[in-house]
Amino acid sequence: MNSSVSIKDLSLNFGAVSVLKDLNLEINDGEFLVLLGSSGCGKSTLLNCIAGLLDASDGQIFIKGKNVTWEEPKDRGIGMVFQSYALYPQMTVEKNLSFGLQVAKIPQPEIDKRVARASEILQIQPLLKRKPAELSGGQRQRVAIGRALVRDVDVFLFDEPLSNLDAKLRSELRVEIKRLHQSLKNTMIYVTHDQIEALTLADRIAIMKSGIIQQLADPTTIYNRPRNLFVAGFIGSPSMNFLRGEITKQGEQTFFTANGVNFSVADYHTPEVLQAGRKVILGVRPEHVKVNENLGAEVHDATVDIEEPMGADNLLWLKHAGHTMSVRINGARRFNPGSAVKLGFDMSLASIFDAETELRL
Amino acid sequence: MNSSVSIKDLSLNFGAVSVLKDLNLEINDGEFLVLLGSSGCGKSTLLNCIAGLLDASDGQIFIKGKNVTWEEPKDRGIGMVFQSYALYPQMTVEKNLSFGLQVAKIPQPEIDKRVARASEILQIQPLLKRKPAELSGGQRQRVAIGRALVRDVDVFLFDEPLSNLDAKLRSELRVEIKRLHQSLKNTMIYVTHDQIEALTLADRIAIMKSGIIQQLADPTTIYNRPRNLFVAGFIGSPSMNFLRGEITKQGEQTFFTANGVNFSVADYHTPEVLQAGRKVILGVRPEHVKVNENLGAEVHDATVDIEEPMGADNLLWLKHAGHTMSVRINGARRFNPGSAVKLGFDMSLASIFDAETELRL
Amino acid sequence: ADATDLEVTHWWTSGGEAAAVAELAKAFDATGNKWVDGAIAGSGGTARPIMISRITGGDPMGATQFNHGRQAEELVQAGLMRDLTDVATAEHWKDIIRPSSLLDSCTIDGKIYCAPVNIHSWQWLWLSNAAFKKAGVEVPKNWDEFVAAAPALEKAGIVPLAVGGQPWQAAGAFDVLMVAIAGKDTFHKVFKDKDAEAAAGPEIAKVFKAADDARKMSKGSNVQDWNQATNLVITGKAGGQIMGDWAQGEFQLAGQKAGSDYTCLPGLGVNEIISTGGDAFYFPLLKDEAKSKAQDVLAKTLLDPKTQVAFNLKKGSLPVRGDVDLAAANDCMKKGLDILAKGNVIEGTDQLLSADSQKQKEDLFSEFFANPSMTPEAAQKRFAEIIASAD
Amino acid sequence: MTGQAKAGRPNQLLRNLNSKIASIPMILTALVIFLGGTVWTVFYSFTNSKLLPRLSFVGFDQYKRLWAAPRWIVSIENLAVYGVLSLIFSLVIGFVLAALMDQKIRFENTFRTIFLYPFALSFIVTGLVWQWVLNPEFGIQSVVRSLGWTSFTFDPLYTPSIVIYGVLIAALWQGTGLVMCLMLAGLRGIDEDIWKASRVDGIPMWKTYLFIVIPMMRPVFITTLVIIASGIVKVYDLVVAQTSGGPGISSEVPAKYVYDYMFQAQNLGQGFAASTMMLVTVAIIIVPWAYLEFGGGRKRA
Amino acid sequence: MPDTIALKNTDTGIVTDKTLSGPRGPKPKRVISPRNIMLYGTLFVAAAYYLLPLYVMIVTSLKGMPEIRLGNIFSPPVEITFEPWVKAWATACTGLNCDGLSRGFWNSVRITVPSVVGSIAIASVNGYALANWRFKGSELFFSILVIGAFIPYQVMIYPIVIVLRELGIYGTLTGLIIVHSIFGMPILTLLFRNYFASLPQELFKAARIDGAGFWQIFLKIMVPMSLPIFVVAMILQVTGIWNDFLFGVVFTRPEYYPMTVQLNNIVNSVQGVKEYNVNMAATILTGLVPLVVYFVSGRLFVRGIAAGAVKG
Ligand SMILES: Nc1ncnc2c1ncn2[C@@H]1O[C@H](COP(=O)(O)OP(=O)(O)OP(=O)(O)O)[C@@H](O)[C@H]1O
Ligand SMILES: Nc1ncnc2c1ncn2[C@@H]1O[C@H](COP(=O)(O)OP(=O)(O)OP(=O)(O)O)[C@@H](O)[C@H]1O
Ligand SMILES: [Mg+2]
Ligand SMILES: [Mg+2]
Repeated sequence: MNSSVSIKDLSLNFGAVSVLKDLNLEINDGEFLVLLGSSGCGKSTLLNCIAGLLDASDGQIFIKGKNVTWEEPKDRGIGMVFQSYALYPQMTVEKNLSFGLQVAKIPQPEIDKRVARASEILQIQPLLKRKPAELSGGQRQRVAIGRALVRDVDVFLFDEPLSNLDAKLRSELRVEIKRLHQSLKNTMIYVTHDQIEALTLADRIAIMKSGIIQQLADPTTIYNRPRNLFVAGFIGSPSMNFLRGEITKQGEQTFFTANGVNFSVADYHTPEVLQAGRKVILGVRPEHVKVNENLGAEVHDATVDIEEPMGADNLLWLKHAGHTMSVRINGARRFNPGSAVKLGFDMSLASIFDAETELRL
Repeated sequence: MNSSVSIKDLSLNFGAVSVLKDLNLEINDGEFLVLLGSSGCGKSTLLNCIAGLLDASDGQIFIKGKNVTWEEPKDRGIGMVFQSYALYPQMTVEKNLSFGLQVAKIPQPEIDKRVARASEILQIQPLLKRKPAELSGGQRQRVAIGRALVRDVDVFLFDEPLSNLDAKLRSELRVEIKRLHQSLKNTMIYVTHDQIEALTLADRIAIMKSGIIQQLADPTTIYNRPRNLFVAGFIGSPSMNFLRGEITKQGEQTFFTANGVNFSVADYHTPEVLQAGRKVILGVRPEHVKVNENLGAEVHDATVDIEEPMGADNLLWLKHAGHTMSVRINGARRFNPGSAVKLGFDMSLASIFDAETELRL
Repeated sequence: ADATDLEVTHWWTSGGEAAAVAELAKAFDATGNKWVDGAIAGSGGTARPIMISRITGGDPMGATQFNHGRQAEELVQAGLMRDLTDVATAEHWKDIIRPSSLLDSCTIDGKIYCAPVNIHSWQWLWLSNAAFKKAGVEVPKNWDEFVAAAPALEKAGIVPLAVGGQPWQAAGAFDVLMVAIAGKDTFHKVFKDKDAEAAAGPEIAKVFKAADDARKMSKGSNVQDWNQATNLVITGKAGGQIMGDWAQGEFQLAGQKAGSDYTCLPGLGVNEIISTGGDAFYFPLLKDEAKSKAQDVLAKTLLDPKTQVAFNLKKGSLPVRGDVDLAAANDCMKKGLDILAKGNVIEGTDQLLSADSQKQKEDLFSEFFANPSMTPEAAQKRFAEIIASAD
Repeated sequence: MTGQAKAGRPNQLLRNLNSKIASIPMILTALVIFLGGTVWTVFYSFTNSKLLPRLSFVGFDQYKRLWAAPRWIVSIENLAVYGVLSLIFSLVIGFVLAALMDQKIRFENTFRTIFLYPFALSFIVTGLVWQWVLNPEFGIQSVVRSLGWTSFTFDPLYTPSIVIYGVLIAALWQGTGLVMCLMLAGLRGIDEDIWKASRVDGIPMWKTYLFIVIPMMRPVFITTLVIIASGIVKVYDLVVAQTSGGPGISSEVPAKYVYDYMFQAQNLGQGFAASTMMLVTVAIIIVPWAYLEFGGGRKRA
Repeated sequence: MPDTIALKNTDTGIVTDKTLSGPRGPKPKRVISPRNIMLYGTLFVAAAYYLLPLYVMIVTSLKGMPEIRLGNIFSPPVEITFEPWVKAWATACTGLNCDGLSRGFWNSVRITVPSVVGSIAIASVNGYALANWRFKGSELFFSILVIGAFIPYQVMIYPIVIVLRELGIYGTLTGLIIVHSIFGMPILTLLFRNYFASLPQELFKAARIDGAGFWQIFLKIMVPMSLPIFVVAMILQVTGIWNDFLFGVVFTRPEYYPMTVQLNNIVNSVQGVKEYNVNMAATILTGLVPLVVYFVSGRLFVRGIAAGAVKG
């Protein structure tokens, strides 16, 4: 696959504040790339640089092989969808869709064709004569996507398009965007801080922190093999459980020891890197902790601190050897706070990080 | 248990608009009651009536057995926490906590004691000298809770206290509120439109729609035995799958038939109410649909439309007999869009609603 | 000739003044041109800045009123004003204008830049006969008698001396007192030679004493404009007013007769000397040929004997030419003409002092008249300072 | 690679060209009129220009004379008294009215219009009207006297020591409506929840205003302050129309001094010196403020 | 449809048999409570203070001169006469011109309309450029401009006379319009800048991606969204320019003198006694246009102020 958007050594400063630092990123043709990171990490800034709405301080941006670093936004072959929809409030939906095309002096029949196509894809034909104020949030966002659609561009940029919608609508539109990508096969760059969106939509996820990409990989890898402690903690809800301890050897067996409790790490996917004496952090996802059932060889004692039933799932907060540990179990299984339970860990799915570099071992 | 807050025939109109209609509600001492409903259904209005911030148009409100319908908010023995925190921005955290007490002319040693206790419980001692602008969202909300705490009241009212926080903080503070309730054992009334919050926090949930309580029950009941179609659709994410059809009898067996496909309803928990010919709606939660595994007796064919991996879970959108159906499976099990699968339904956990009254049968 | 519109700006807007201007306009229109009236109300203080801005801003009017004296000096020096020497020579202004100091004020570097239209004298005390009758005292014949009669007037609820709030009224009244009490020579020493020592001297101290009396007598005037003050005299609410001869127009307009209804005392009845300030018209330099010609016509018209008579009768001032017949003039005007003929004249302070010094003087006297706690001595000290730095 | 990018970098002057072109009127106004005019004024304040500006320098003579002139001192004192009082009263009255209007009252529109309409009138009109109302012969004083209280005296415009308060009454009449509007807008911008929180806490209304709401309205107060302050420095028409600076010189203000000396006294140099002093005053007030608002603000944000 | 009656019985728990005694429904509110007396009392007193001068003006303008001289200014007219109004409008004299305010009215219209349009056009574009298209130095020029708002007009007259003279437009209507635009610029630019900055930035970004340029975004996107602030600007400028006296008299020639100059002339041309009734009528007539503008669009004014001035 050839690259559709390619960013080379991009830096951006606001005055003395450096927001993006020597950032490199290659996005393949037709790929759905999600930029994920907490608030203020520079996601929007990066997207705005790609769109040409911010001038890079240094570095280059190529779209479809063309250096567009100094091009105007309209000449970059991009369409953009914003969190606040950014529909022109005084124009009808139809006018919103066609405004950019009219500015570009595209002949009217062509405009009509494109508007018709976009509104069909997004099923907004009945809304064409309305103004944005007369639309619901979901409809507005659909129109906003339509406005990017009619531009007939190679690359779509989304800046948290679903953040302003309520949970229900969000999950509905998420599916629609996914479907849209499957049918259009355009390159899409999608900014969010919602990990569910990232995991469900992305071909690849770029996790950012303070303007630096921490890991760039497909969702499964990110979830199961986080490159460092930050990524591991950022992805997954509730967060991965972290235990600080060290590697010990007792005879042949290697253990992870924390607060005097030993955990066998024989099942860890790369046990060979675990030298004794190394200070490490063990990370276990809540769904990889077993309670009372399928416990495996090693069993630990714990008490239930809090129970959070969430319908399909049930979340337990357990007290175990001085830690609090979250565990996700089936929603049908219920425990009372204070009851004693047995724990088992699925060490083959756990992650172990160096305590110093915080990189995964 | 005696009732802590009791609302009788409460009505409230804004001019000609009737927001609450003859509402009755008994809240037990020490209970955590969540008011859940979509935006604009009257949750905040109800809470404000209880707090005395709005004058009821009709009806009565009792708190701790005392008729407080005409009392001032401060005399009702309530504390309230707001979505926007509503901290006094020019005062330090300490001052925010103590201002109300000072105005009430409570002696300084007592004030100090209460502030110390509240800030210990909420772990905001290090923040006492800061101003709200210097706090993060989560810290602000903690201070807001503290302000209710120092009032030493019987009933806490929360109006979407976590809506302004990001997902991660939200789940953290949720646990803290739960813990707070477990240790204080006060009566708490909590407004939200986030069902996860409702399910995890509540002793009982009151689901509201247009000013009317649709169902008042504990979370498990609400989730598994929704009283009507609205409640069923409102709770659960993704939503319950609904199939519109009718009850048919073929010989001895009773079926639910939709689009010409028969589903056996022998396992339904009250099969006796299902008379043939009745128009009904079948509701099945995504996690109660089985794919390829544990299928049970009845097997249907379907194709995968979209896959949404969410880490721990994997969400499939299947096309099946003209419907789209969402299914939740383990995150480790992956399917490619377009692949054919086999479906089974766990009818014992399904809900069937009358198509006309929309009530559960 | 072709009719040319000529815009003339002035600040003559009170009743008598407006009637007088109408005469000028009528005369000018009779020459086939058209007088476009640009009256700006609110005395010279308001109007002059506007006129000057327009001249310096490059959008000059056809002609404009100034008090003759030094107000337009710099405009002339900057080459913005039209040289009228040719008209003046052709019309023999040198021979007919009397007193000659009027034309001297228009002359800068030997060229004539303005056309004087009237002589205004400041040195008049106007008395309401009715007021004195009401107070039961004789109508005074001089300042001292007037001061003596003040308590009686006050007792009858009459303000003895009407002084309006505009600063120039207070300053003018002082100058009048100075001529009357200290005499012509002291007046010249102070204002012409700018002799600060004289200004601080005992002669002037007497004047300040008198001004102090005037101040006390003026308490309760509570009016702003000079003609409102005059009106107080006309209606008998005030005993008298120190004001220039233009006040006469107001009496006339009110239908009052000199002698029977009101009494005028030139030089306050003490020292029958009058000043010869007045108004003059200046003509900004225009590019338009036709307008320049019309300016010449206007200048000529203004000094035309017929115009002079008609205008000055209405205005209550004296004509600038000695060769006109003023049979229609009333008592007071005749008194003025007499004094003029005797040559008991001085120059007006406008001619002697720069506008700047005048303004400082106005500030001083308006404060003095409004603020009873300011002693005459303190005021005299400041007066001397102003004279010392005057130009 | 980087070099190539640099080469492709378009001329910085041409970037944003339309914006620059559109801003030409503003730039010209700022530079030529405000900056140029100011510099020109300061420059000529060191000359003895009379009717026309001319370049004959006299050093600080004009300033010496200015500060020796009783009228200038009175003007400055008046401005200080008028300025401080009108700031305080505008803010207090404006805020109180806005707070009253914010109580969900009936006839809000009517009251607002009543309070605001004087703002539509010019200072000239305001001055005239209040001159009439305050005239002792037929205004308030005479009316009260005719009611039987014959010793009643209320003639601020004819009493030098209090004339500036007479001007103040008129100025407040004209300007507080706008302040009220600004304050009302600010009050409406306060989060509803703050009010609820303070009611739940049992904080009395006036304490809520004093300790919570007013501190929250800082930005509104600053905007209002700028608007009022810029009006105060410029006060001229009102005084001219109402008192002409009288009685005597007791209600003179600096702007009038400038005007009178520049145009009536034909002493531009003196007028320019007075202008310069006014500009310096403005700078002393405004520069620290601008620094706090803009300079410090960046860091805060 | 859910059945409400059924809900009450089954779901909301058993209603305890407490009799519905004690307070019920809305708390009774006394109309004459101390709070209301204070509130409306203060408001009415304030309203009286604000209305008094208007009342005096109207009443006096309807009286004849003799009545004014005798009675006090607050007593209602015994005999209503419209003579003063007619005189103020049509026949009052200034110097030789006896056509009252009528001539000034049309001049005011001729001055106000283009000046308002011009100053708002310039200031709105400036505000837009400052909010959305900043360039190096734009904030500096803006700061100078804002500080300029504090400079007394008198200080600037002379420099402006010189500038206009050099441009050769002194005394023309164009010159006056420019002067009004200059002095309206600081406060209007501030208002517009704040307002445009408060509009969502994303809208502007979306338009740029759509390929709209500086002017297209301004005219097609921004302006249609900005009614409240344009109303505020319009009100401020109409009142400011209509009420202006100084510029109208200094920078124009008499044939363009606005109504305020005529008003000044009428009020200051005292013929014997002051004709208070004519003066009052003239005053009201002069203030009528801005007053009408206020009464018509006062509500938008408050909204616009909230949008443009308060958000800093
Ligand atoms: N115009 C600006 N001037 C100065 N700093 C800015 C500016 N815009 C953004 N920043 C800073 O740059 C950083 C990155 O901002 P950016 O908007 O890209 O974050 P983000 O990742 O999109 O966050 P969010 O999820 O909240 O949208 C932030 O720390 C922000 O404070
Ligand atoms: N002051 C008011 N005047 C008129 N109608 C109002 C007022 N306050 C609320 N409403 C209406 O009452 C209804 C209920 O409002 P309420 O704020 O209680 O909803 P809510 O359930 O809290 O919604 P949300 O989740 O958005 O906070 C809404 O339809 C709203 O429009
Ligand atoms: Mg962002
Ligand atoms: Mg709410």
